[in-house]
Amino acid sequence: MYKVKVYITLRESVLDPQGTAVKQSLHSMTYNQVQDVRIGKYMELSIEDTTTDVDQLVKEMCERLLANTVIEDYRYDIEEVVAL
Amino acid sequence: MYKVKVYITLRESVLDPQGTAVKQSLHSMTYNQVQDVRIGKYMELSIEDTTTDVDQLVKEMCERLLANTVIEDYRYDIEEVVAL
Amino acid sequence: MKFAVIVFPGSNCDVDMYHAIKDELGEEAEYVWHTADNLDQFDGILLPGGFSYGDYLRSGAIARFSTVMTEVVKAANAGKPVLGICNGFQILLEAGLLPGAMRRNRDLKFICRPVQLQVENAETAFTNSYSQGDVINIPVAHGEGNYYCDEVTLETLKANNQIVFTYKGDNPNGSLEKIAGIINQQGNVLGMMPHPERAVDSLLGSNDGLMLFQSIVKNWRESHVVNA
Amino acid sequence: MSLMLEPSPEMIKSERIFAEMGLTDEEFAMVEKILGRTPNYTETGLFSVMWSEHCSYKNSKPVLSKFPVTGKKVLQGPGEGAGIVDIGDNQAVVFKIESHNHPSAIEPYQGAATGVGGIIRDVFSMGSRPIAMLNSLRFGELDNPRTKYLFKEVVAGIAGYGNCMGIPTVGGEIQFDPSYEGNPLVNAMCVGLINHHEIQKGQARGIGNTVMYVGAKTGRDGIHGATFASEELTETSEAKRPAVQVGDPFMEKLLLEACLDLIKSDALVGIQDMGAAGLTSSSAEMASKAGSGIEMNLDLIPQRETGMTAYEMMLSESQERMLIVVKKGREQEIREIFSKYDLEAVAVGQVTKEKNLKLTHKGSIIANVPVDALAEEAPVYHKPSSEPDYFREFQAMTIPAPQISDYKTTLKDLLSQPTISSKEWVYDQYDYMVRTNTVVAPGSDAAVVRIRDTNKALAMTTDCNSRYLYLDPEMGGKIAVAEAARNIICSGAEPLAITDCLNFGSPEKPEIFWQIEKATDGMSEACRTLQTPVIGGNVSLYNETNGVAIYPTPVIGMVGLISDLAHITTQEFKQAGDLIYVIGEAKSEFGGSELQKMIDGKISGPAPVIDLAVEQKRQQHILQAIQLGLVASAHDIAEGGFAVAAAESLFGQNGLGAEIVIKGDVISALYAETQSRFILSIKPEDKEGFEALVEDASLVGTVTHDATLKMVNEAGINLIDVDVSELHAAWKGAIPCLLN
Ligand SMILES: Nc1ncnc2c1ncn2[C@@H]1O[C@H](COP(=O)(O)OP(=O)(O)O)[C@@H](O)[C@H]1O
Ligand SMILES: [Mg+2]
Repeated sequence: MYKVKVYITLRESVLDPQGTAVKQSLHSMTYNQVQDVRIGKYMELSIEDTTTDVDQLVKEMCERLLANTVIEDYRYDIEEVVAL
Repeated sequence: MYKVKVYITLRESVLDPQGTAVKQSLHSMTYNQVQDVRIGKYMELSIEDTTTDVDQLVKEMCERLLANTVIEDYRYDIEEVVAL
Repeated sequence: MKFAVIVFPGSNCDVDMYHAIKDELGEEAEYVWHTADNLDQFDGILLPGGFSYGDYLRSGAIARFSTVMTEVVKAANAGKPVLGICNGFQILLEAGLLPGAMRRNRDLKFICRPVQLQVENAETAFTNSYSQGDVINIPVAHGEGNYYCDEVTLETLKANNQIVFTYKGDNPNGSLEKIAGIINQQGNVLGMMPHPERAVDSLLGSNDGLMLFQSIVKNWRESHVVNA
Repeated sequence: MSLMLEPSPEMIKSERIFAEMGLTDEEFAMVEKILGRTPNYTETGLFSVMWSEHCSYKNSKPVLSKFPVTGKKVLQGPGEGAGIVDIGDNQAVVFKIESHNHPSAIEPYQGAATGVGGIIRDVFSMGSRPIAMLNSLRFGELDNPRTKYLFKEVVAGIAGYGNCMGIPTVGGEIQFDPSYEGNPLVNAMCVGLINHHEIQKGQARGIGNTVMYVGAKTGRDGIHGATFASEELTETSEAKRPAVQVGDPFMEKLLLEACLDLIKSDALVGIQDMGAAGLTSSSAEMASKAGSGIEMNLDLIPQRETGMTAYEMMLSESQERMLIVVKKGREQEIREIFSKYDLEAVAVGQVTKEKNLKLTHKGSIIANVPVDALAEEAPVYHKPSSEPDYFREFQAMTIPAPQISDYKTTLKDLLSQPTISSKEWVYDQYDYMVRTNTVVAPGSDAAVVRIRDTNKALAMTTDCNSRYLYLDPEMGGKIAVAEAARNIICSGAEPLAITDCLNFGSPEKPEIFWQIEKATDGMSEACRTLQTPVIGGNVSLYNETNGVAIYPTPVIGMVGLISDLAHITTQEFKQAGDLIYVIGEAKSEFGGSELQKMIDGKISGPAPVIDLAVEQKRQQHILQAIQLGLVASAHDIAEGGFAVAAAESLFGQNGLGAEIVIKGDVISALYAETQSRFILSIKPEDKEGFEALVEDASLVGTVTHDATLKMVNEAGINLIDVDVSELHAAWKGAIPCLLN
């Protein structure tokens, strides 16, 4: 069994309205130390370990579905876990 | 300067309609190895290092705004970076 | 009776609420900007629908830190009627004035359509012009109306008769136990996803929502008649 | 961050860098002549976007000049952000349609969302409150994952933006056809309401007045979007991805409210949104229209990213921005208006006497070019046109009526064609009732939005059957306008005017240019006959994928006025016992019909013929009958013919049925798409009055209690006998079923 963590972030020059709104809200809550907020997605996938090339598999899933590569970048960690 | 990464996930007991939908799409794309998908948020915050207790600060921001602890769990990593 | 219609940046059902009160109910209403720091002059507080702060992060999450929310909490504690509709309900949840939280709709799509609601508790200050079990026609329009709370909370809601409206027939958004609206234990803060303010004129399809506002006024009159 | 050094004027010329930006050799030579020197990089960029088809209409101007654009009630024709028509009581309606096709093909959610955002800004920049949105969409067949993805995301994008703004999306249309497979169409229309004295113009008047920037900060979004929109989509389009903008409807909502507060201030001189070609077009056009110039210091432009060059700032298409001109010395008042909404209004320049756009950046003058040259003097091309062979072939064909034996199954099949079937899956996602004025929601012919504090309402629709236009662009152009008017009339309104979005292939091809010419000829004639002037529109050319053009698709957006709420009419039958009438006789016309497409898998032959005089007369009669209170329901007969229209008249809350006698040739009577036809229901007591008023009306049946649709021929033989619920299920389930 693999536990995969996928991190999806907006590409650098893409506008992040959510991040901006959260930053402003933090400021109005007087957390003025916060200089920047960017908001993305975090996914946890459990994958059966019958798979031969997990890395390739996850990459493919990211490209095809999980990330919208027109505006998003992605990265991931794969961890092998022993099913209980 | 601190770079903070916040991971927000739905509590285990809470159904995740988005994760379920993504899992179903992956299956229909024949990625049947995927057994579970949970979708959360991933945030990157840049925080000025004038702050005394960053850990406390981030925790407070999570509790008050970034996560809704009725349905969400959060965790975070703090990294100190040297501004360029 | 004088109502405050609270306007957050991004509220957009404020106008509908205002007209429902002024034109259809025939009571006083005033728009109150989110920076207001006093609501003493108002007898009832209305939190309208819309997308406060774009619904960014979570719906209602940012709005609940507005200055005016301190006053809304004060008004609620003072026993004034507080009604949150749609985004207003979400704000009340985020602010902790009502228990639970909202998730995205089960089908992950925004839904806008007339639905049937069942009045589960017709003894509240918001519903006592209806009869227990009445089925009323009120529209919904939301993307996050999938109500959630933990089991303990659900038991409490049930035990105290705090579930005021449920969806009749299809569950449009996957909400727990088809919950459409809940009230606080004191009985003066109601949150609901459907839009009674859009159902006050039969020209637009239904006026089943008007009785909700009439209930509020009736109760207010009754409790103030002594002093009148 | 781009650390790349910009090419020098010499390099721009010698290495033909201008060509990459979209200028031809001749155009570059013109620029040199206008300036009396070789332009630098920024200046070349200014000309390249302003002279793109998207901004300059250089290929379409000659055809647009044919449109009738004036009328007694027209207060503002084409040329400003949106057109304006008087509706009495010192009020006017503002509307415009715009395309966002190419961005939607690349990133459907954001492409559609920012398309909606753009057209909303056009409408509120006139000073009006947006009250409704419509759209017109075209996709390939819903039989592959890519098209399904595009369809779902486009709808979600429209919903995401419009819902957040609190502007109801009340109507639209969708057609599915393989010709749009690689190049979907996303056209959005916005309708606004204004008081006469609040009408604003995008003009930079008054030497010395201050130019202010409001709204979102500028980033490197969509640089060269206008040029991108003026090119065909090819495989390399994917590589141009930086052009993708992300919409921020929350920002736009704040901007909208702030701008509507702003127009009440007499400190405001002019306002224009930053649409295609952003800062460049807004500044150059505002100055040119006023006969002035503008000077801006780009260091002052609010920027989202670091290290932006003048070129990037001027060409950025970041969304949710406006340029305003205010009276000198009154800037503080303006800042206060915006600060209520946490928005910044920043003074970035002033109006000058010299009619130039003069830009400084980091202490030096980075561009200095005549505004008229940018805004007005783009070359105009009269493209060659030639009649394609396919047209002659189609015209020569006679299309026999298809052989059909099972009328009921054919009707059910037609009702489940995605183009005909229920669009509830779509409009369920649109908040079509916010602002509580939507009297007729999506699902009838035209949407109806009441005007508060009056007894009036507006009817609105978008229409275009591009199959007819492909077979015969001139006939199809007439039909598109006529069909829009039919929908308006059927809802009880008098058509006021249209806005149009001309979606075509590449004008460089003579056969395509011929389509554009013929289609606009047909549209112009219909607009004249039906007295619906064109008050604005948009042109989207180069809609091709790998060399193959879409069907010619000039989408018509029409608005009509309902003078009394009592006149509001819907397509649904109202009561058992009412009499059913058909206006107009069916002919054996199947070219481009839904039936032909369904059976043959493609279309061929001549398009149905329309006689505009007949159309006009029938519309007049029906409207009069409605206004006299003689009509219970009205529906035009469109795709799928009479049988489909009759079934649609039964799909409602009323649980009714109908018994109908089919006269003449059965297949034509049931399925032909002969034009200028309607199905109406009338209360028995209104029979005489109605018949006396409406010529060509033929009594064909009655509305019944029993929720079945029965059709018999003149000999009394059963043609169709089916439960309405069975038809309804086929019609309602088609799109959700295809998406699963
Ligand atoms: N993209 C859309 N957005 C909103 N409403 C739509 C859309 N497409 C179709 N509708 C609505 O569905 C109904 C039927 O559309 P259509 O078949 O095009 O009608 P018609 O042929 O009478 O113009 C209309 O009320 C229309 O407004
Ligand atoms: Mg119609």
